[in-house]
Amino acid sequence: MNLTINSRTPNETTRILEIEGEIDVYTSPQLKQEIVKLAEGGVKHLIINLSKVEYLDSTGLGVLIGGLKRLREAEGNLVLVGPALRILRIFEITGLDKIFDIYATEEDAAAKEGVTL
Amino acid sequence: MNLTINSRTPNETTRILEIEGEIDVYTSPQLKQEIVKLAEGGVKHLIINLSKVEYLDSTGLGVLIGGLKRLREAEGNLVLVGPALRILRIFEITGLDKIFDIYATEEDAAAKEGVTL
Amino acid sequence: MTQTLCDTVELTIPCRPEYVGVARLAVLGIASRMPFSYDEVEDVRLAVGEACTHAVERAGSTVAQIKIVSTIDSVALVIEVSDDVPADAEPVIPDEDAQALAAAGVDQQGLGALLMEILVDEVKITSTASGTSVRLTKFAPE
Amino acid sequence: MTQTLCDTVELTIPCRPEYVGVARLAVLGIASRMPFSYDEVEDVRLAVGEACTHAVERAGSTVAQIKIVSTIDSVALVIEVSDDVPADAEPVIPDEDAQALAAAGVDQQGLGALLMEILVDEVKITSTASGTSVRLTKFAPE
Ligand SMILES: Nc1ncnc2c1ncn2[C@@H]1O[C@H](COP(=O)(O)OP(=O)(O)O)[C@@H](O)[C@H]1O
Ligand SMILES: Nc1ncnc2c1ncn2[C@@H]1O[C@H](COP(=O)(O)OP(=O)(O)O)[C@@H](O)[C@H]1O
Repeated sequence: MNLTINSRTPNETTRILEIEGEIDVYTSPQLKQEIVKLAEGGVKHLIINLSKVEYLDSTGLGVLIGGLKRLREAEGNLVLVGPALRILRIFEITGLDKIFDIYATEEDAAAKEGVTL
Repeated sequence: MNLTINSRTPNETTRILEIEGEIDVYTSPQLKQEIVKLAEGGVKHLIINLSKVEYLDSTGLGVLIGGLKRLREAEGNLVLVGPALRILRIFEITGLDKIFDIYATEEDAAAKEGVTL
Repeated sequence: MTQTLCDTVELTIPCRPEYVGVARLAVLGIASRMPFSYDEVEDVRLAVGEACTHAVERAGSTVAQIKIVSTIDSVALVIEVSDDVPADAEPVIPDEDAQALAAAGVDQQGLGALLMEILVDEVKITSTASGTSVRLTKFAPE
Repeated sequence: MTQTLCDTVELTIPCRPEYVGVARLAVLGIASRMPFSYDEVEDVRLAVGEACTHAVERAGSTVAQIKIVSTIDSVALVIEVSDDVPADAEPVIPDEDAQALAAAGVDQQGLGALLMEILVDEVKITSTASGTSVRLTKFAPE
């Protein structure tokens, strides 16, 4: 029942957030805070690595959608990387896989989004 | 809440049981049945690999002690291999580490018990 | 009608975010008593998590409890998630989030309800003045 | 005396072997709410498992329930494991096992009680005609 957020800075307007643990009603405010802080600090490209996320609920989806909207308005993007099948399925059954860009690896994401890692 | 018992036969009177999961009041009868069956079938040396055991309670300890007594009466032995620190600690605080022979690897156990793997 | 033997597990937790994980862990153990696949167990866990989350969001900072009654028999697992949050309480979801979600064509509550609908076989929501109850049913395979 | 805010979690399970794991999972979540180390959380889980096991062994095939009430505050986690198995019920441990254990100088019930004593800070066992209650206390670090 913990969330760990590991942040890397490949360049000034890009951040990679590697998230580990459970994104739920208890932990998602922490993720939201981080995303808002980065967006307000001028980050345009947010690559969120979900490969170590074991649980994701509707509040987590809400936070990701909120971040996506924010960054697209700033002409950037929030993309997702490497969700486990179980987590990917949650995006699929809610139709959110059509709203988010979801990539297999961080390298894929960077290449398609045109940012250098 | 499952127990899987994987049995190997290095020679006629020796068995290696690799146990995976939780040994508790629900699953320990299954382990007991297996040990009794082997002892009655003439097995003298039982090497029990605990490295994949995540949980062990007093009923599990009871089953292991019962098996130990049975095999020692038959001039054999029941030895334990590779318990995680957490599991080893349970033997230590109950003083049972002085009753059981506990080895790091199956090879150690075989060498010390004089059986060929 | 034939009678079926059933087991009951009852859990009561504070209606607060940090306790939803306790409910999910207990439900993991309960659903494992059914002949469900790993995915089906996960489905039940997520559905119960969503029901609890809905209660927690409606409770806000008021003191409330969630009661989770699970009934296990050979036919189905039925889990009833009840809270004592007055039915007219509105979910405490920050406005900007709700707006972002609406702009994306979804609402978060709707997402929770949608997930429950998809993850289990039956969802029945009952609201009275004294609280809301969500009954989730997942049938055993075959 | 100062007052401390506390949270309460209640869990009721059938007094049968296959449900002890549900209690252990819930306790894992509950103990994680305390500032305990990983090892301390495991200690509490094992102690509660032993208390439940003792109830299950005394219940044998009679229908009974175990009620686990956890009280969480800044000072300690107190978990009370109560059953409704008459206090004169003898644990159903096969004779040969008991003998083997005795021959090795231990008794299995004694092992369970010993583990509880070592794993938590306080153990209080109360038996009445209507059931047994084990209260386990683990203090927060410092
Ligand atoms: N996760 C949930 N758990 C329990 N009840 C919910 C949940 N989400 C929505 N509800 C309830 O279900 C009803 C319909 O909700 P919702 O699907 O969000 O409505 P709408 O589709 O009109 O937005 C409402 O009474 C709402 O409170
Ligand atoms: N795991 C346990 N959980 C709850 N009560 C126990 C447990 N083990 C023993 N008891 C109770 O504690 C008391 C002392 O038990 P025990 O330590 O086994 O006694 P002795 O040391 O005399 O064998 C008895 O009332 C017994 O029923």
